[in-house]
Amino acid sequence: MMLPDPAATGLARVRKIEGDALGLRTPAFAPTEGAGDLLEVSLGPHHPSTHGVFRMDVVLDGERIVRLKPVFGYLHRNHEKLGEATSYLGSMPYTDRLDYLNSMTNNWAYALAVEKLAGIPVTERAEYVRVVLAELSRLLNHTCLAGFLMQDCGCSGTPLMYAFREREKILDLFESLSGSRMMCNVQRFGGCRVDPSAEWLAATRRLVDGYGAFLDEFEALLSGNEIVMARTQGVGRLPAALAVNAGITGPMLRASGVGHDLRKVDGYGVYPRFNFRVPIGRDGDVYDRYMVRMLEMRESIAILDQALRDLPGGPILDPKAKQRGLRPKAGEAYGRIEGPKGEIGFFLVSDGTGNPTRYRVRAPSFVNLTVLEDLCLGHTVADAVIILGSIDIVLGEVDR
Amino acid sequence: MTTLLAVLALICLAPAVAAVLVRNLIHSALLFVLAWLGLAAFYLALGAEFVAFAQALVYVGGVSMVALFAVLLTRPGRTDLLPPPSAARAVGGLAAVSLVASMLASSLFWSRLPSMEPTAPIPLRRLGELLAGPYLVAVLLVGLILTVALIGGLLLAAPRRPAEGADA
Amino acid sequence: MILAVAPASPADAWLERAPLLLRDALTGWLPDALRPWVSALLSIAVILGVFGLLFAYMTLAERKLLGRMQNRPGPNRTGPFGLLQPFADAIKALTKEDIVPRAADRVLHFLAPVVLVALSLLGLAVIPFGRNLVAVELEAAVLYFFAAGAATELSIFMAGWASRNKYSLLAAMRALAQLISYEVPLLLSVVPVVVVAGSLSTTGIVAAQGGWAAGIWPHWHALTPWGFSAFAVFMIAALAESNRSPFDLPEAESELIAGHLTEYSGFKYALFFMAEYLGMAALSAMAVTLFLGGWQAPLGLLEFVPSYAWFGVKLLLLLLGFIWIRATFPRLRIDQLTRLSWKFLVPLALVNLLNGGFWAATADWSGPAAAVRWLVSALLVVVPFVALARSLAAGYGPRTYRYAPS
Amino acid sequence: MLGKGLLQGLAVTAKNLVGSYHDPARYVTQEYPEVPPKLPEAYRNFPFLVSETADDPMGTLRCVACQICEKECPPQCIYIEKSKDKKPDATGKPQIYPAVFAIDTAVCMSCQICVEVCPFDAIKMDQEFAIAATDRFGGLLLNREQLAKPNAYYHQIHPTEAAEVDARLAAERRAAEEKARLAAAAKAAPKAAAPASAAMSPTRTAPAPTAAVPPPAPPPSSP
Amino acid sequence: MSPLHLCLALSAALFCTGLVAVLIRGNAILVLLGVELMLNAANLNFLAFWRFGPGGGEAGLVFVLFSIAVAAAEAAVGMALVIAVHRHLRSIRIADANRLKG
Repeated sequence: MMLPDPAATGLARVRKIEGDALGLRTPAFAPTEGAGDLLEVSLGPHHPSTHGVFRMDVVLDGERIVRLKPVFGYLHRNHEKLGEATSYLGSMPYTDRLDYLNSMTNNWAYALAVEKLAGIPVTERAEYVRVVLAELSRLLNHTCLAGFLMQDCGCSGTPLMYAFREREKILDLFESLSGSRMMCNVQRFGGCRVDPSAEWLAATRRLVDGYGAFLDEFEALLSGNEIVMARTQGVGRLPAALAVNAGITGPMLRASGVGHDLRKVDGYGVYPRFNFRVPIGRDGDVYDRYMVRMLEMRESIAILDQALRDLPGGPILDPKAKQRGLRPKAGEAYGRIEGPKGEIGFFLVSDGTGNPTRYRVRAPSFVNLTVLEDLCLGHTVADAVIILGSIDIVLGEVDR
Repeated sequence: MTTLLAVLALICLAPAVAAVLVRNLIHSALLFVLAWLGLAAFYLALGAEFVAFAQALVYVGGVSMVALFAVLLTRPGRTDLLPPPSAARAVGGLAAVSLVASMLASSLFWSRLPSMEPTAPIPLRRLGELLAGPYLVAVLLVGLILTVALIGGLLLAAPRRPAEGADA
Repeated sequence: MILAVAPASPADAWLERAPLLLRDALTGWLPDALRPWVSALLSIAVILGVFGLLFAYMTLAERKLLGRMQNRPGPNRTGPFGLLQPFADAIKALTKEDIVPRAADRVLHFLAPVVLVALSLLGLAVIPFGRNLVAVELEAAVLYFFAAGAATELSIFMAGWASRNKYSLLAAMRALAQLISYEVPLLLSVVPVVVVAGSLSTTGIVAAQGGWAAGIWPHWHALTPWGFSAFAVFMIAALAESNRSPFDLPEAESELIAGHLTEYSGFKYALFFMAEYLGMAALSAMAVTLFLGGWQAPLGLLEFVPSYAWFGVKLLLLLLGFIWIRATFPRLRIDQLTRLSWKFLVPLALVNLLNGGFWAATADWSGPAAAVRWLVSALLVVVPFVALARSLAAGYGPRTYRYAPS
Repeated sequence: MLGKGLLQGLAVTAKNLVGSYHDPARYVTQEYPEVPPKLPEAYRNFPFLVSETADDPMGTLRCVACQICEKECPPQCIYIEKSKDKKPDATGKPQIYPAVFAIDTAVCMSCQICVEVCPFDAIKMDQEFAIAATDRFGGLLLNREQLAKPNAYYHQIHPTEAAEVDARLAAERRAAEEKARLAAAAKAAPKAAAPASAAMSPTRTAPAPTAAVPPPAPPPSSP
Repeated sequence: MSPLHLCLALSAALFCTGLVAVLIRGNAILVLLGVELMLNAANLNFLAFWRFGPGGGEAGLVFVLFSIAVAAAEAAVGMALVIAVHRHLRSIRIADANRLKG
């Protein structure tokens, strides 16, 4: 087990955690015997490194974290209840606002759930376009994450600005396709709302061709930087067993050494037709989480290459596919895809009316956040900030 | 000369007295810093340039930092107010101090110190020659003491490693 | 001050003597008793003016360069190229409401920035900005400089503690730990210079760096192996002492939300800002004096450029280095910060002390022996550097990654 | 190791510093008020109502107050009241028109679902993004006078899409005229060509029975 | 009052102030700082006699330097002791540390 070594952290294990039958959680720590008094600090909700209105209630012994309580819900918007009161089509734009960096994948996961529920087939071209959009979204998300993480590490904005420079290019593509940079609202049941033009595809091709060079430069700036390595290696280790048991998904799970990727496991859409690899980490620390995402972006570029090459013609949306006033027959469906942050899934129960009776989102940010305390205990405040950064949360999705 | 020295003496003495009287530990430590700085200025006025700078460097840059660090480590986040000394302690202490003070004052008052002309300040080079020559052994010994003190301080202040894997 | 009267020497050039001539013109009509006082006041005014302006434009240069390095223009709205931005900032800082938390220690909260600025300025008094341009000539000038700078972190501590804010308190602790750790290598890196130059006075140290080996290689300390190592240690420690990235832990924006500055606003905040830049400038000026030959020109050919201009160029280059580093590196953690000092910089500086001693003892080696001297000195730098860097980086390193079997 | 990574990083920032002076890819700031952004044709912000002419926007609104958008709007920011009377629409057919049509842009989330569901191409997405109001409620609640923009404006901001829409509408109009002409020719005497929509309830509370029946889905717009 | 007298008077006053800190304030840190002040008072005496004494007092100046160095060492060890004692007894009152055995 890769628990932080108590001797190394200067703290002693005091108790096992209630209801932790497998003994996987990081035990709570007691401060060093006779150390100074504990200091309780509230990091957030207004804190530059909590990525939104999130609060970490930490108890410190010096700078070491003895207890950490994540407090969230400041951005709760009733998303799931709204979904039950809104028509199937009407919920689509709301999904944009879950993980607002990745509206493309949110749309897709929701569309997938509804398509499963109502048995709507998806056109071939739309499947490819969905892959293109999802992988662009993955590039966007991982690039931003790396920038934010380095900002949390104390960079004075440089990696963040480079990341945003590239992000802008992807957002420009999204905007010229869907009309909106972030709230794309592009998927429909059975396909996509809009059909990418030849110019758009050429622009995307240019972006994809240039992205490798950007990643090379970005990695030259950071990946080999001794300070980055010192700050991130060995910090916030997530053991594979705990990751699996806590339901962690996405790059965070893969950084812990578990090769689980829904694009391979479920093979949804047309992913089985593409040739790509799934990078996995070994230590599950912040550096691994960062590097796994960097490597994933390289694979995304490969997928985009193939998808743009093989993109078939044909309709983007089946004109017979019903959008408005959709009334799937009673039943339930769970649609999930490998979002940039992990498994994003929508669980829908229909009773035959125009609205779902149950609408539930499996938000990867939220589930991945649950191990925050285990990752942070025994580390310092500075570490907690980058651990949170490496989990990659978007509060819109956590609080819903 | 005497006027300048007298002013500096006041600048030095007033914070020292205040440092002993205030209840706030941090204030007290900072007032001590002020007193030491005043003393450094006093040395400067006496013509002991090198000693004055050494005094400022060591006391302001070193001792005060260590003291403040100790204050923070031992009472972080509190208001750092000290309880007033107990009456018995205060009476006893004051008695002892006034005894010493009166002895010092009387010896000072009745002593027949010749008022000599100030000697010329030593050039820095001469001081270096002294330290590297007749006092070399002493310099090395001081270096040894400092090293030992550093290591000893580290050993004393370093947290003891908790027993490995002590589940309780 | 008496100028050398050797005809056609660079010291005689009109531009070179301009500051002194100006001073004499301004103070010449005064009675002799007053003249030193007025000329002292004049030099204070000049230092305040020049460094005040330097501070103002450093903030602009930093924002501009950071911007350029980040593919954006930086401030460009106030005046041409944003050149009036510092004044706009000053007006804004002056007119902003000054907020003091109710629980704060009002006296210390007020004193901290004032003391900090005052202390940051003190060090500048002994820097020789050009030939014969030093405000105060002291025998123990180097010691004075560090004694004056020793209390800067004390005021950061005062600020952090007096704010009665938990973030600020953490910042205060960090500032103390940082100071205790970095004062040592900073001073240790200066000792070999003092040993080799045989002087504690800044003018003496600059004078010792005059001349050129073989006519082209300046005798600057940074251009010798031991001197380069000392220069590097000094600059790293100077980064830490002036709380600059990557050692800006007390005001860590992403962790402690500006730390000791959390509860400061308006003019007091501007004072802190000013002190940071002045401290940076003072330490850089000291580095120029100790290692980069002070006001000496790099080549004999270039001596027609006045000495203070050379000093300014070197100072600005070092300050640009500060900005460049800030644009590039993330921040260290507090334990890594102290470890870097105690396990890397201090041993390196100690070995370098030996190196400096060796260099001073072998000053008369010439011919092939000089090559041996350089080689030994270089080895005394490279070998400890590699060994210490390796031990410091033990446990860290680039990794290779696997791919999941599909 | 040994500081190589640090030097590499310094090289990258230096490259960008130099590049920002000669390489447009490394100097990406658009100075907004001076350099207005180039909006793609697909760009959408808030909806507006299309009127046929600029002279009489209220008289030539395409909207027939069918209330489909009001019902489908996810955040429910559209408020419509039907007129009691009818006015001839572009084809000359008498139609109900919106007596009140208001959109609360403080609530609108620019999803363009209203545009997708409108069977009459009466509501489209605007591109005006520099919007400001001095009060939070009244100033952001746009009434039909504020919402109405002429078709020419629509052509200006979404040329491709507008051309398609016009072609479609023209085709429909021709078909309608053809039909009317045939009907007129068939039975010239009785003038009973009243549209079925006349039966619709004029009050807002009772939902129109026909509204539940989905009209033919509009063809997907493409950029 | 001659400068020498002034110096000696200041020295005596500082010494007494330090003594007050040591004897009356029960706080270990203040006690240490008080001791430092007393050392300073002694240094001042050395310097006074070097400057205004009967010549040849270079030893006084040198001794002050040593005294400052040793005072620094004393402070470091003293504060380390204070921290160690606090860790053990959760108190930095001198009166609480009255046992030889932990």
